[in-house]
This record gives sequence, structure tokens and C-alpha cells, in this order.
Amino acid sequence: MSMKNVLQAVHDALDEEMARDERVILLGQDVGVRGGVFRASDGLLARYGERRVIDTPLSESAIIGVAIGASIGGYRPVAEIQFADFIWPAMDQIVSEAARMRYRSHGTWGCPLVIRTPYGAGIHGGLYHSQSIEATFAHVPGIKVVAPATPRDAKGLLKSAIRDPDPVLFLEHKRTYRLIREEVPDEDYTIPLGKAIVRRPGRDLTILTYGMMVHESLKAAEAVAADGIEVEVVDLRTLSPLDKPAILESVERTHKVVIVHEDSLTGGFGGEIAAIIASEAFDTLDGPIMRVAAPDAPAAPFNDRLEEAYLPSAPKIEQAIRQLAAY
Amino acid sequence: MSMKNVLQAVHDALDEEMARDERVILLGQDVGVRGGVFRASDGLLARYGERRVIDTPLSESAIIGVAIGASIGGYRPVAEIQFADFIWPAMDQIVSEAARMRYRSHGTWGCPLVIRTPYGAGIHGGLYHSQSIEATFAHVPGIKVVAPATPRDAKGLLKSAIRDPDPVLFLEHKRTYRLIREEVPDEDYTIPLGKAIVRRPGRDLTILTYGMMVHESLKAAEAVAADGIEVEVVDLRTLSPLDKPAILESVERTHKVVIVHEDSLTGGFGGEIAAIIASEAFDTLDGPIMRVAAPDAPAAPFNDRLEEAYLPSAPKIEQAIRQLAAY
Amino acid sequence: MVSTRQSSDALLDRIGLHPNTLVELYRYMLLSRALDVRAWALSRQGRARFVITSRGHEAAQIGLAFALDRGRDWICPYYRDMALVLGIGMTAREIMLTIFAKATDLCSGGRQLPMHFSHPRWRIISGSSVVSTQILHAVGLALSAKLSGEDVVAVTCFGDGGSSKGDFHEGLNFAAVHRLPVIFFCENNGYAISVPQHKQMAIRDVASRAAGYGMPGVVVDGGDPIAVYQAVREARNRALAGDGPTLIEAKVARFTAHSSDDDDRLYRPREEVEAALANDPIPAFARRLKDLGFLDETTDRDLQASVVAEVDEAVAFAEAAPEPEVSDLLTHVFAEEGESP
Amino acid sequence: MVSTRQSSDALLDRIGLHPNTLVELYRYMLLSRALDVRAWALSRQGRARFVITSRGHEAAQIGLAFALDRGRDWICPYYRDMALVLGIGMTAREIMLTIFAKATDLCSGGRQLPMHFSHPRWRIISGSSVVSTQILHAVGLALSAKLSGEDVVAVTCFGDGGSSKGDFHEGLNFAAVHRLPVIFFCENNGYAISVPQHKQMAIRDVASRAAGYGMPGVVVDGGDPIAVYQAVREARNRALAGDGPTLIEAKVARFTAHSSDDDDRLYRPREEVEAALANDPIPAFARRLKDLGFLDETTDRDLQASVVAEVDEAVAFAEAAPEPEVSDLLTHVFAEEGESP
Ligand SMILES: Cc1ncc(C[n+]2csc(CCOP(=O)(O)OP(=O)(O)O)c2C)c(N)n1
Ligand SMILES: Cc1ncc(C[n+]2csc(CCOP(=O)(O)OP(=O)(O)O)c2C)c(N)n1
Ligand SMILES: [Mg+2]
Ligand SMILES: [Mg+2]
Repeated sequence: MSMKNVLQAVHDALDEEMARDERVILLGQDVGVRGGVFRASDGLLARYGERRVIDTPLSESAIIGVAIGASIGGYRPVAEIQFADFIWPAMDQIVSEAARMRYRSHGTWGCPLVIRTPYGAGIHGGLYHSQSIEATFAHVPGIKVVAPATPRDAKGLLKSAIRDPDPVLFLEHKRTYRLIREEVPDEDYTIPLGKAIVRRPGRDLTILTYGMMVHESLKAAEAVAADGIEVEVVDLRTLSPLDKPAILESVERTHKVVIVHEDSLTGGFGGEIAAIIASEAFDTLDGPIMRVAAPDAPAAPFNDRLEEAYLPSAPKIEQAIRQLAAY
Repeated sequence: MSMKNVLQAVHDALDEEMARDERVILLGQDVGVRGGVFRASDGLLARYGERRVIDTPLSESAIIGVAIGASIGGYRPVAEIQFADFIWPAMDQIVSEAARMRYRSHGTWGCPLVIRTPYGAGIHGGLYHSQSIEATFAHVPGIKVVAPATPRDAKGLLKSAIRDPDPVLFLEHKRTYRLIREEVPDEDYTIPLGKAIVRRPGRDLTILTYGMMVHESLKAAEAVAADGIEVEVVDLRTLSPLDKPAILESVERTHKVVIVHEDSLTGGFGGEIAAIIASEAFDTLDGPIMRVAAPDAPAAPFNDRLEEAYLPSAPKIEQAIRQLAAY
Repeated sequence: MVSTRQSSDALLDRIGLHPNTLVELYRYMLLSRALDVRAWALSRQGRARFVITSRGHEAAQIGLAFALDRGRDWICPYYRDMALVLGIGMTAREIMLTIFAKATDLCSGGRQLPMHFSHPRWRIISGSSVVSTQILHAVGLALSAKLSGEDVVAVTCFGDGGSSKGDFHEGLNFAAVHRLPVIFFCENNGYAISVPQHKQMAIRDVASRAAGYGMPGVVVDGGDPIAVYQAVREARNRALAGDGPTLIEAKVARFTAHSSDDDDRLYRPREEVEAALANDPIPAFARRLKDLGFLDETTDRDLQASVVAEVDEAVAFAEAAPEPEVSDLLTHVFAEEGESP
Repeated sequence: MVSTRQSSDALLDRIGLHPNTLVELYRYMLLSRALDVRAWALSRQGRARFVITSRGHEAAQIGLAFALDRGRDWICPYYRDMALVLGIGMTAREIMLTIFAKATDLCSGGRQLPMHFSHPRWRIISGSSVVSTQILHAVGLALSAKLSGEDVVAVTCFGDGGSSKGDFHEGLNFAAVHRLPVIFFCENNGYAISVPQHKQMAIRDVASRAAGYGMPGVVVDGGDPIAVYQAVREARNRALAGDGPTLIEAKVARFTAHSSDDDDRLYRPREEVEAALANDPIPAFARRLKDLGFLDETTDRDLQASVVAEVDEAVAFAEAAPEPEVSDLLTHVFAEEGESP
């Protein structure tokens, strides 16, 4: 075991997978000499060479489209989109191409590729270095969406993503990069895609969340525990495929649900989770399904005060918990 | 009043708005000489000239990006994306640019433009001439999303969209184009964005839907009426902004909800609607919230049999109604 | 930019194609045409739902096919490439199965529109209907070839319309930077559905864009299969020598409406179509073969009859083939357990 | 492609800029530099969160600004264009307000990162951080100018990196087809963050792409404001005459790291930076003005002092300005009732 932050965990996963499998290649802007703008690929150019660590032109559609071709050609590309906000120019290649190659060729061709991208706010990145993008892609059949919250998960899930036969969008919350640290096993391990984890057990109320909001939710749970409200915090880890059994199990135990995400409310992925519960666990519900999310503004503003006002946080979650617990 | 189908209604709205306001211009692939592949702009080139009806190169990002610039420059562009499936190359210009121009410039600049696009399956268009795209855009603050079901609405809503100061995505279900006909007023009228309409009143159960599924839902409602189940069918018409009051009002009356959309289930817009109800009308619910939607396949396959299996339809809706009514 | 508009007869010797091979080229053109004509008829009869033709593009596509290492070079075609995929190895039966969207349709199991080619044996990569996306896949396949050292190239085809897309630009640029073994093959028929070339671009030759990426651009008469063959051979040799990509523009004519859903009388002067038909590359090539003494009338008639018979058989076979099962609707969204990528 | 690398001194007369105007150009360059240096210092002190500099690009941007009809021509800049927007009309105070993200920041009310310029009075259109999207907005603005007949042009700036994007291609092509009055101004500093030009493109000059769209491409020494001024005047005249767009490439050097978040020692040889600094266009222009007798030492010193004073004042002013109210978070998502577009 070694103490690592999320960034180191991502780095180590890339490094180890490249060492393990020659077919793994990296491509993206500044991933080479600079080692990535967050330095997730620091040192990998030196270790694996220019053939496997490829600095690309400033062309997101090409990054994904070329990764698709290379994956069909036998490689295992890990494409980096420098910030999740810049993934939209590649939307067509992701949705129309990567996610459908297997379906449309009736299984003849597939795209074993990973798209890594830092997302999320809280680092004063302004409107275009802050977005959450998971809802859009979790709606696209044919691509998996992973959003780890901790170093251990980041490493184990990224390894699974790289070994997966299908395209995986791997969302790294950039606020967790340096903030969240924990002991990470030194030996090779993977964490399966599609499995949620209970971060904190509790009998009174379930919080369903992922990414940075796992940590805010845990803080909120801690705060209300003082008043005897026992909150269960479920970290979904993978949004697509979603761990429905884990969700329903927890709700059946606690009968109350708060869904928390940093993304803006309307049309966010929380809607899907709520719909599943309202359909499949309706009878067990003892109160309305609540959502804590950012408001319907385009993204987190740059100004500190506005950014704070925009972001869901422990106090806002705590308020929702107390309201629902009292229901 | 004159009998019109949806395509004619769209055509007439374009024609009348171009006649009314010189700033209205059309741009898109094949919109000129050919009058659009569905002929929605038939004759408009002849009437308004090459300056106002512009055949563009095959460049979706340019169509939207140029429309953005022209809208800031004082025009009211109506951009056509030939099929909704081909909107993804313009995703960045829509999400990052059009939808945020006003917010990011703190109100200095705005984009009064309309993006019209035929969407939806049921016409044997295969994987790439069949998609539903509303969920993705209804999640984007700063752009409105309209999805009419009838000729009268198509015309009145398109006129409102063209006169709106903000970007509007106007979704025309291509199966309704020639199939759905009704009397449409000859005089100038508009239908406000953001207002749902009750297509059929009923006390036992509410169906919330839009687009082509309004018609399938009405058929299903008719079918169960024979057995004394009175279904209320609410046509949402606009998804963003959503008419929450109309939704809650109906649900408070019937206590049971089926949400129907043609788009695939997971992450579809039905999730948002369900979440709103599960949060704000929880106490009035007398049964689980049900969704009828396409399965999580990338899109409707070409083969007739597969397409039929994929699509939600009156019989599938009827089944859900009966199940919920019996709850 | 190099112009290859020159008499290719003089080149026959130099390029070293056996006369039998030339007749084979001719037969593929005939087969494609016969399939095309039949497919169009089927659509008019309501037996086929949707058809896009290669008519007018056959010479270019067959010249291209024969210049490749079939089954080893990667192919990322577009919907107008039926002649190409036949030339590469797909059969009339396989084409008809995809037209009828049957369960055994190798392209997509009936999921895609007809003419969205894919084939495991021939390294033909499934494309979408979204114009020009396939260009980037070819670049990625070329990257994989460069990395693995396999002596193959990737080829991608697209129309004049497709050259206006961002993916065209990003793809050519990426390939040039990395000197990848890829051939960009533009089939310029002067129209994107109804939009004529001058409303798509302010240049005469798409190939003139190549210089802006640092690669050679070649204009070739797409009505001359030998000229195309030769241009592609050169590009392929450059690619294999590590000298990077080439943009080849074949000037062709679209003989039909854009698709069976289109009516080109709405936008296209009849005289233009008639002039194109009068210059049909297939009879022109037959004449040339006859002049050269490689083909006689009897063989020609036999060939024409044989392709029609082949098409007849393919239609009968495909119409009788089973429909997909409804239970197939949700297969292959993701790899099944244990399936390798 | 036309090269304008020539002694611009000889042109001074011909282009008809008054000596006072030349000194004004110089002052804007000084002001931009002073603001830049201060902004960087503020970021190092933790008083500014994030800064991107124009350092090394000032001569090109001020030459560009002065060639335009300021307040009438549409400007779609990118984040490296502080000197440009100053030259167009924005003030030091306005720059500092956006750096400090204050409520009265005209660019975005504190919503965007600094250097995301927008100004109602100067027709400077708000851009995102997404590289090259603004190119298409300029094309659309040029379309609106063409439709309305207003005798203005649209100008958009972007870097060498930005020329790899699909939007660059689609924008230049669209503008060329419609012969729109737009100037595409590429500030080529040889880097996209850490990626050097040869890994971005296999060509020497971005301007060489112009031919592939059917428009003139011009390479100009971005260290020479007069040369830039002249190239832009010519392009502007062509545009107004209805002869369509021009692609101008100004060769410049980036003096600093990409942004205050970057550390270019990771990827850039120090000698290269030092060589660039030794060729700083601002003192070079001062020397030229002095040689021409348009500027003396005293005036120069006064100018240098005056811009520093202006920056001091702007910092004080902006730091004291009010923060946005939290209640502002959700304004302007859509137009308010009755607000006109
Ligand atoms: C991105 C995208 N936009 C629009 C379409 C609709 N469409 C299909 S084919 C076509 C024209 C293509 O013209 P070209 O590339 O010249 O090929 P051709 O059909 O002439 O061979 C258009 C506009 C599409 N399929 N994809
Ligand atoms: C679409 C997109 N991809 C990536 C980025 C991250 N990024 C910001 S600036 C930049 C480099 C831009 O280089 P260039 O266009 O040459 O401009 P310069 O900064 O050198 O003036 C990158 C990669 C972005 N902002 N937008
Ligand atoms: Mg064409
Ligand atoms: Mg640069």
C-alpha cells in the first residue's frame, strides 16, 4: 500500500497498463513532453516512447476518430480530452461512431478504447473548465461511463476500462485530483465496472451520488450523524451500466432517497436514478425523492462567490437530508 | 382554416415569418433549389431569393456557427439540420456557443436563432435517420427545446420560436410530417413556448408525452376507454422550458402516471419528468411512475421487424396503462 | 498537384496489368452496374426500401480496388462505394442481403440502411451515414499499421460534399503530421445531393487542398480505371515507403438521383445528365479493351449475360433468406461476456 | 501566397499613417505590455487567479487593430488578444475588472476566465474557451454585413493550434464560397501549449492553406506592426470591394508560458525563449520610431511612465470594485421578459 492522490492513481494505472500490454497507447494534446496539463502522463513518453505516447494536433474529433481506427486495428488507445468541456467537438465521433461500431456491424467490429477526461468545478476554471458531462453520455447506449471518487477506485476502474472490449468514458473529477488521498494497493488489481459501493452504511436515508459529491455527501452525513440521523452514502462509481440492484437494495433498507450530483439539475443523471426508484421501489418509499444539484445555469462561473453559490456542497446536502429525514 | 399536414404547417410558418420579417433567413443543406429534402422550404428560394435562402456546404458546425454570427449581426437565422442524427458535429457550437452566448456575455449578446431538424423513427431510416435527440439538449441551459405533435402546434410554435430572443431547437417528428393532418387557422397566430396541452382529459391516469408518441398514446387511451379506464393525455409540446404546473396539476388529479417517449429509456427525458413528480407530487401518487420508451439500443434498426420491435407503440402503451390502472 | 489526365493506353505496358486482369476489371464494372440497375428497379417496385447507386463511379472504384492489397489493406468506404466493395471481394449475394436487410446480412444484420458496407474477411470497416466520419477511422487504422509495421495501407472514400466537413480537415492534417500510410480518395461528382460544387467550395479541385496539409494532391479522370489504378498504386507505394498520405480526387459523374428517395429533376439540368450518360465509362472501357484486342464481342456478350445471371441468382437467394429475429434487437450493444474485442 | 516580409519603413509614406498615429501604436503596445506584466505579477502574488498574456504578440495585434474601423468592424478575438482589444478601445480598467472578475466586468460579469473579451460598444463578441469556435461567428457576422450592406468587415483571431480544428476548415470554406467580408488572422507562435508546430501540421505556413479554399493567404512578420497594418488594410479593402475573405498569418513568438497555470520549462528550450525576447518587437519599434525622428527619449520615458500609471490606477480601481451578487447567478440564462435580442 502507498498513499496516493487521484492523479497519481490515474498515472499509475496508465503506467502499469502500458507496461502490461504493448497495445495500450496514449493520445491527446500535451500528453507527451509535457506529460499532460495535469501531468497524468508524466514520464510516460520517456518510458514508452513517441510511438506509444502521441501528442496530437488540437483536434478533438481526430483524437477520438483516430482512436477508433487504431482500436479496430488492434490497439488499445487511451485518448485524453484535455478538459471535459472540450469533448463536444468529438461528440459525433463518440456517439455516432465509437458507441455504435459494434451494434451497427452486428458484432464484427468493436472499439476497445478509453476516453479519459478531467471534469467538474471547484477549481475556479470558469464556464469552460468546469463542466459535468456524464448525463449526456450515460444516455448513449454502447459506451460505458465511469466516474470514480477515490484514488483506489480511480486506479482499479481505469485498469478495468482499459481492459474492457468496449468504449469507456472515464471521468476524473479534477477537484479530487490532489485533494483526495488514500492508501492504494501496490499490486495489480482491478475494480469491476458497473458496481456501486456503500461508502458509509446508514439506516435512515440513502444518498446516491458519485465523483466529488461523494466526499461532500460524506461530510453532510457526518454532520447529521451528531443528531442521530444515520445516512447511507452509496457511491455509484459507474453510471453506465448502472448498478440498479445496489440502488434498490439500499432504498429498500432506508425508504428515503437524496440524489446528489454536481451537474445542473434539469435533465441531469439524477432524473434517471429517481425514475428507476419511482418505478421499481415505489412501494418502499417513505418520502419524496430529493435531488441536490447545481442550478440550471450553463456552468460554474469563474468568480469565487458565484462558483460557490453554484456548486452543491455539504451544507446544501445537509439541508436536504434534514428536510427529508423530518418528512 | 385549411387542412394541412405537419410539413405544410412548417412550410407555411417559414413562409409567413419570412414575409413578415426581413431579418428571417434560412440556411442548410439542400434548402434552396431543392426546397429541402423533405421540401419544407419548397418555393422559398424563388420567393425570397438566394440571399435569404442559403444552400450551405456540407458542414453542420458551420451552419450553426454562422447562424450564431448572423443572429448577433441582426438577423433571425433558421438553420436546418437535414436529419437530427447529423446534429452531433454541431454539438459544440450549440452547447458551448449558442446556448451560452447570453449568459457568458452577461446579457450583452444573444442568439435569436432556430435550429429546425426532422427527428424520430418509424420511416425505415435505419440507425442514422431515426434518432431522438431531445434529452441531450433539454439538459442544456440556454437553449429551448420544442417538439410539436400536430400541424396547428407546429406552425404556431415555430412562429414563436422564430420570434424568440433565444436559441430554440425545433424538433419535427418526421413520421408526423405527412401522417398527421388537421385544420390550421389561415390567419397569423402563435402558440407560446413552454405550455403543455391536454389532448384528452381523463381522471384515472395521466400520460405525459410529446411528438409522435402523442398519437400513439391517444390510440392507447382510446383502446382502454372501452374498459372504462379514462386516461388523460398531456402533450408537453415544449420540453425546455418544461410546463411543470401542467404536469403536476394533471398528476394531482389522476394520481397515476405513465411517461411515454420514443427515445431510448436510460437517461431519456422521461427520467427528468419522473424525478419532478417523485419529488413534487409524491404524496398524490397512487402507484409507481411508469415509463414506456425504446430499449437501450443505439437507434431504430432499418429492418422493418426490428424497427417495429424497437419502437414504442399504442399496444405497448396500452399494456402499461392496464398494468398501472390495476395497481 | 499532379494531373494524370493523359492517355492511359500508353501506360498499359508500364503499369504491367495482364490483359485478363483488365477484362476482370471490366467484369466488376459490369457486375456493379447490373446490381445497381436491379437494386433501383427493386426499389421502384417497392421490394427494396432504399437504394443508393454507384452509377457513374464504377470505373474509379474498380481502378481503386485493383490497386489495393485486397483483404489486407483497410477499407473505410462510403455509401456510394458498391463497386469498390465488390472489387475488394464482397459478392452480389452479400449486397442483396444488405439491401433486403436480412438476418444474414454481413454488413449489419439488417440494422443499417443498404450500402453501409462492412465485411470481416475483407477488412471493410462499417461506416455510419454521417458524412466523412470514416476518414478519421482510416487515419487510425493507418496509425495501427505504422505501429505494428504491417505493410498495408488504409483507404477511405468520400464525396466532394464530404470534403467540406471538419473531419476531412482534422483527418488529413493528422495523417500528414504522422506521415501515415493512408490514401484519401475523393469521388467528386460535383454534387452534394442538390448542392452543386460551386456552392460547396470556391475551388476547382478538391485535390488542391492537399498542399495545405503537406501531402501530394492528385486529380485523376475517374472515368478511366487504369488512370485511377495507376494513381492509387503510386500513392500506395509512397505510403508503404513511409512517405505518408496522398489525396486523390477522381472526377466522376453521378448518373442517378442521389438516392431512391431523391428526385434530381428538381435541381439538375437534364442535358447535364444526358451528357454524363453519353460519356459512360463502362462502354468506353469496353471499346478500349476491344481496340487493344483484349476483348471480343462474344466475350463481352457472355460477360454481360453472366453478371445479369449472377444478379438474378443473388436476388432470389437474398429474398429467400431469413429475416432477423426480434430477439436480435439488443445483441451487440456491448461485447458479450468473453467476446474478444 | 504573398510574402510581405520586406522593409516596411519604405512603405511608411505609401500607407499614409501620420507619425502621431505611429506613436499611438507604440503607446498601445507599451500599455498592453505593462498590463500583461502586472497581471502576471498579480497572479504570482495570488491576487489574480488566472492570466494569459499577449506578450510577444502585441505588434501584430496593434497593427491589426489600427487597420480596422474600430467600433464598426466586428471582432471575434481569442484569449491571447489583450493588445488587440486595447487597440480597439477597451481600457486598462476594463481589463483589470475582468481579471478580478468583478460585478462590473463588461466581458462577462465575472463569469468567464480573464481574457475572454466582450464589449458592447466595440463590437467585440464574447468567445468561449473552446478553441476556434469564434471563427464561425465571424463568418456569420460577415454574412450579416453582406446582407445588410453595411460597409464593415468581421475579423477573427486564433493561434496556430486553432488552425487544426474542424471549425477553421468549415469557416474558411463557407466564407470563400459566399465571398464574405471577413479576415482570418492567425497568430502563429509555433506552439499549442507544449505542442510545437511540427507536431501540429506538416507545413511551414498556415497561410498556405488559403489556396485550398480559394482565397489569398498572406504571411506577415508579426513583429512589425506596420507590415501587419498594411496586410490587414489590403485584406479589408478586398473584403469591402466584395472580393471575399483573406487568411493572414502573423509570425510571432510567445514570450511567456501558455498561461499562469503553465510551466514552459517543461517543454521549451530556454535559448529559444531568450532568442525571442532578444527580438522583442516593442523596443524594436521604438528604435525605428526614433530613427525616423518620430519619437525622442523624453517622450519615450514619459510614455513608459504613463502606461505604468494607467495600470496602477486600473488595478486600484478594479480591486476596489464590487463583487458580483450571488443573486446574479441565474440572470441572463435566457433573455428577460421584454429584453430585445
Ligand atoms: C453530416 C451529414 N450531414 C448531412 C447528411 C445528409 N447527406 C447524405 S449524403 C449527402 C451529400 C453528400 O455528397 P457527397 O459527399 O458529394 O457524396 P455523393 O453522394 O455525391 O457521392 C448529404 C448532405 C449526412 N449524411 N451527414
Ligand atoms: C477545443 C479545445 N481543445 C483544447 C483546449 C485547451 N487549450 C487551450 S489553449 C490551447 C492551445 C492553443 O494553441 P494556439 O491555438 O496555437 O494558441 P496560442 O495559445 O499559442 O496563442 C489548448 C490546447 C481548448 N481550449 N479548446
Ligand atoms: Mg458528390
Ligand atoms: Mg500557438
